[in-house]
Amino acid sequence: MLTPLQQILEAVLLAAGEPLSRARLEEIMGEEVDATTLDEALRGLAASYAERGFELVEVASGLRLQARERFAPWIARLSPERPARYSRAVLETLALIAWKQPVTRAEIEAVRGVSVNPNIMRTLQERGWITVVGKREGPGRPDLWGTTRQFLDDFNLQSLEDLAARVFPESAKER
Amino acid sequence: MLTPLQQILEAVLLAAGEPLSRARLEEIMGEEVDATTLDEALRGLAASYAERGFELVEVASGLRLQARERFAPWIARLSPERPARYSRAVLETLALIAWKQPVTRAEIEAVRGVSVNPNIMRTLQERGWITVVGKREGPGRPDLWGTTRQFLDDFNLQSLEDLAARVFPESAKER
Amino acid sequence: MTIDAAVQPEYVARVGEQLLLEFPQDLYIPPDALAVILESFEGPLDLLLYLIRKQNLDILDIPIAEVTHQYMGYIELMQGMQLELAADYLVMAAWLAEIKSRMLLPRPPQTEDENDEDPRLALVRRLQEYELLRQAAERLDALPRVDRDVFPISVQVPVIERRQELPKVTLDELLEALRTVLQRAALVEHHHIQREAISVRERMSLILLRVAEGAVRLLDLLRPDEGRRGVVVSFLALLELLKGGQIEVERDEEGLFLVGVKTEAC
Repeated sequence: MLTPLQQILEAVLLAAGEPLSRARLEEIMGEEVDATTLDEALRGLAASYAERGFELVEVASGLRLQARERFAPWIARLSPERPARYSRAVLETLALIAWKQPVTRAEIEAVRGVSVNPNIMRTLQERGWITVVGKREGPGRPDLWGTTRQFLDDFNLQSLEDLAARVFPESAKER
Repeated sequence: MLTPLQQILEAVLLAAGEPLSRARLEEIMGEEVDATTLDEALRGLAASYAERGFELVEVASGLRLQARERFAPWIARLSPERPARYSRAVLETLALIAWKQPVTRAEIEAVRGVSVNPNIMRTLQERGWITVVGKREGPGRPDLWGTTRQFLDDFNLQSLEDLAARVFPESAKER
Repeated sequence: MTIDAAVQPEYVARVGEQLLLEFPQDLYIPPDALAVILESFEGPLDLLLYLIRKQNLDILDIPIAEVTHQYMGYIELMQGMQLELAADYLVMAAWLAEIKSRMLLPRPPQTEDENDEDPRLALVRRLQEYELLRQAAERLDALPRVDRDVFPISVQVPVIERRQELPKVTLDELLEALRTVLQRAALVEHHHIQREAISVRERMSLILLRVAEGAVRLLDLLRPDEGRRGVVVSFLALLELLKGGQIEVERDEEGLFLVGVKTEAC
């Protein structure tokens, strides 16, 4: 059975429809709710979803309620358009930016051994997964690319360390 | 405890974010689920929300999950234009204007012992609680400030005498 | 961009209805399949890795002559088909040829010298790094992804007034502020006097507001319907304002008292 605080948290998280940070939740709950209380309430809330169709996850931007992965086939029937599949070129470029960021396009090309189609960069940028984070000093001052928080959120990741551990565990040790 | 069918229904309804008709739900669930089964599952699902932050309701276009109305105050704080709180300086300035009106800013500053930020006056004026009622004779002819009828209304006061009675309740009994 | 070898690993290419399960050993490839096959490689490193893996060769000890031979076979085929070959494939071909020729040179006895390392080493490093990248891309694609595997959920929100909400202040908060500020100013003495004074002060503001719009007859300001107390309060307020020089009183043509805003002394 949920406490009143947990019910409020649930309603707020569901109404938000986007990740909410702990700080934001504390702010919304008001002064009586401190970090420890919030933490405990969230843990209980997460546990209460064990038998339900959704779950509480923590991603880079905060806490989010999401439908469980195993129900994706039914949820997919809700919308006629199928989710985008990305080519190897797109995925490799994205993985490389995530891995070596901040990185220039030339550096991406050096690792992949092929030139990077500008469409790939545009696709990733429009998706909100990569962004220009600066410029490399030197001739031409090329753009430096990095991944966004949205990228972490969309791939169910909490942080870049989390990403490293799951996606390039071999190289994580070197860094 | 939810049945697998109920978990799927829950996930689908939550992911849809809009009302889904029974016909639509039947379609999504596939052939094994007929109207009676669906109906029963939905009833059980609705009951399972008794202690939760949201509920299952049936509206004209179908079934939808919505946050319980009693949590609206917290949900309202999600919106970015969520009101801030007025600072002490704002409240004290307002109280002083009510007490000493018609009063100039310099006079308020004399009592509070600190300078009054023009933003404070603007905030209170925009809120409709204070207004310029005249000008003080003398050098610079500074504005004289007073409280408005709106101020009385917003604080549920009949007159400022009410305010005095509330500040000094002992003296109110004597009358 | 449509062929996703990571997701469809079971065949190399599709030619019409026929699936090519592996590359023909003799390197003969049906002409219309070649373009498809080439597209399924993400460049020369990918092709090279494929050739090495295909034959269970050790990436750390690549038989450079053989691999070069096979690689060139593909390149020649593609050139023969007049496919527009990405320059990257030719650059790799040149590099392989260079490594091969350096391998043929007798190695000097002093091998510790950095410049005399195995000519294949740079290639091995790039292949290894690319291999890591390939795996990373696959793992990334396998992560549960929003809108493909997991779906952020939301519920309808009860009707909330979305108009610009202003900070709420309770009367208690205001009273608290008033007490604090009065205490600080040591103005709390003489409660009664203060209580009377606040009514007068309130009335002062109201009178100022009224006369600001134009002169008002005194009798209109002292309204009997407010009761004796109201009239007294108004009168005291008028006296206060006169004393402070905020208003002035004149007689009009009919000899009635007219209250107006004090005009600037010229």
